[in-house]
Amino acid sequence: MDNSTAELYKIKIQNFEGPLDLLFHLIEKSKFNIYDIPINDVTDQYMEYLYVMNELNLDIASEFIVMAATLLHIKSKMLLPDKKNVDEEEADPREELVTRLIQYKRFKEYSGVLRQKEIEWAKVFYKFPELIEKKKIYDDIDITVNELVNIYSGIVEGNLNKINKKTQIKNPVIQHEKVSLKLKMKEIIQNLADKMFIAFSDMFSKKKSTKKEIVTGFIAVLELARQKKITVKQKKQFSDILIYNKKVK
Amino acid sequence: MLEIKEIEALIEGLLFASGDVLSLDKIAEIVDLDTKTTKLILSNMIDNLQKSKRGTLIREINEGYQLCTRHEHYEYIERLFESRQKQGLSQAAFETLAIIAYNQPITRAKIEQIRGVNSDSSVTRLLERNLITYSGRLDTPGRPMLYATTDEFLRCFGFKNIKDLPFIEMSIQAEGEEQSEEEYENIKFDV
Amino acid sequence: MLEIKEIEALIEGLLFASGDVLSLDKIAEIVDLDTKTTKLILSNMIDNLQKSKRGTLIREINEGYQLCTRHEHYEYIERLFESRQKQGLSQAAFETLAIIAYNQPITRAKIEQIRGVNSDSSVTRLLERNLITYSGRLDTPGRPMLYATTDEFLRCFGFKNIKDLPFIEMSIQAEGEEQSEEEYENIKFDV
Repeated sequence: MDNSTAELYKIKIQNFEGPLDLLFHLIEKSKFNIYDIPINDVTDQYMEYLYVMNELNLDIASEFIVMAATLLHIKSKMLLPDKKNVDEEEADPREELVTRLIQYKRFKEYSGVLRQKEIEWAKVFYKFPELIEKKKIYDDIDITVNELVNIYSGIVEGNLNKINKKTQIKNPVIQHEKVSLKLKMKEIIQNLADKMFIAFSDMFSKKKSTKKEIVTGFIAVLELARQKKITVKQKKQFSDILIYNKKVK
Repeated sequence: MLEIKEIEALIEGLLFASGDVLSLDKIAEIVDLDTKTTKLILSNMIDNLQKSKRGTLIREINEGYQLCTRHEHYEYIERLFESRQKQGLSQAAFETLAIIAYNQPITRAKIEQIRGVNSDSSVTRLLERNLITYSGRLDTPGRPMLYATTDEFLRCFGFKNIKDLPFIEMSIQAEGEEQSEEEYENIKFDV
Repeated sequence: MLEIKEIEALIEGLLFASGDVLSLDKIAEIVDLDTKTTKLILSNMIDNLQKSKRGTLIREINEGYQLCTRHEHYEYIERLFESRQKQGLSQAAFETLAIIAYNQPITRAKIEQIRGVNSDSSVTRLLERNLITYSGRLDTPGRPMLYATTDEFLRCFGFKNIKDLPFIEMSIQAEGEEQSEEEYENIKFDV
């Protein structure tokens, strides 16, 4: 590496935020006029930088390559002015790039302002809201007496129709699962509210609990653990599972 | 060394940010004064806040201090913690309500039997909305809870009492034969 | 109807109990005054607290108000808390935030265009920190998402609202000698 590449190597350490950041650095370093960028010099420096990046086997973001192409394009346009428009006032091929550079620079400065503001306002403290239970206020129910009566008549009629005409026996009501996962999870959290931990075995009464309930309980524990609302410990295989309140360390 | 007014402001800031009870020792340590002086300053602050027209007071709690609101603002502040429930009642809840209204007092099991589906969540919703309430237990095995409508229910429908509920011309016995005689007596579909 | 001093005390109590930003509408509703009057009272309170030797200040945040401690007490109050580990934002995130703040609502594509690099990870980080949020979609093909800053942004950076963002008269250091007077005059960075 010669001197200039060594110097560029140092630059890359600075970790540019993108091609615009790099370009701005090159322009400022050489004290170029941003409104009259010597495109040849800047392009050369830019390409050299990419070259070193490449030599150092650094990942070059695609945006840097796109910018390189843009610079080369501008360079070629400046070398070969469009013959057709020679009389008219021709648009400077650099114009768009300059606009982008200035726009970028502006937001870089604004980001500095925000940084300052954040430091300043990090010095202010707020209070946590008071822990007062929310009181629920309900709107009046939107149903008339007649509607209520109709609903009831509907149910009664429906039940009459269900009665088997011959046997006079109503079709049996389907037994629904009484233990829902959601309820079980809620129950565990409630049980833990004022305890450090509970044992899995204590969650069920041995006589009353059905297999289904225990399985649902186990799934509830797994689900809560997954949601990081509880911590679960088991000393050894097949020993009782201890369920810890997450708030307690 | 800060001026006394500065120290008072600082202590107020400390109590505010802490939100909790702050011990006298901790306060004294932070403002860099001995506890006796700090206590004096705090006593003075308590008096001044009490006399002042200000929104907060300082309470002394067991060698510690805490900022709190004034009693007289209670009713206003309470309103901060109200949440208006936009959610109306579902068809299932209305059905359950109708069944309870016409059959009160009634057990959950009976409601389920009449509706043909589990009605636990509807019952819970109705309890939450204070349209129904517990009204004792049935004297059968398991001693199941009984539910009945509330005064809030009467108010919502503009009834004076439960006898205002319109009479339904329908005399039915919708239950199966497994139903014991005794239980039958508890089922009143017509009021 | 309460006296003005009473109302001020009540508002202070409300802000204290709430802890969070309380909307002007909510305050006005509770103190039972129109929002214009309430706003006037609050402006007055803000000024008085600022001037006073008191421990707290009132901040205005997007048509809402919040109590906070004074900057100058920072070093003392900080000692109440175990170091608040707050991970700072990267330069890339600050740039992205500035672009969003000054151009909201804005699409990812536009942000990328201004920065010249893909900014997805910065956008994600800012969303995570709740400094920006989705704010609808642009009505162009593909209907890209739009991003805008949040109230949390206003709080963290000390702004009342978006209009409060500082405007910088910036002159790009174009130090080349070719710079003409005329050109200098043309540099205006209106936001």
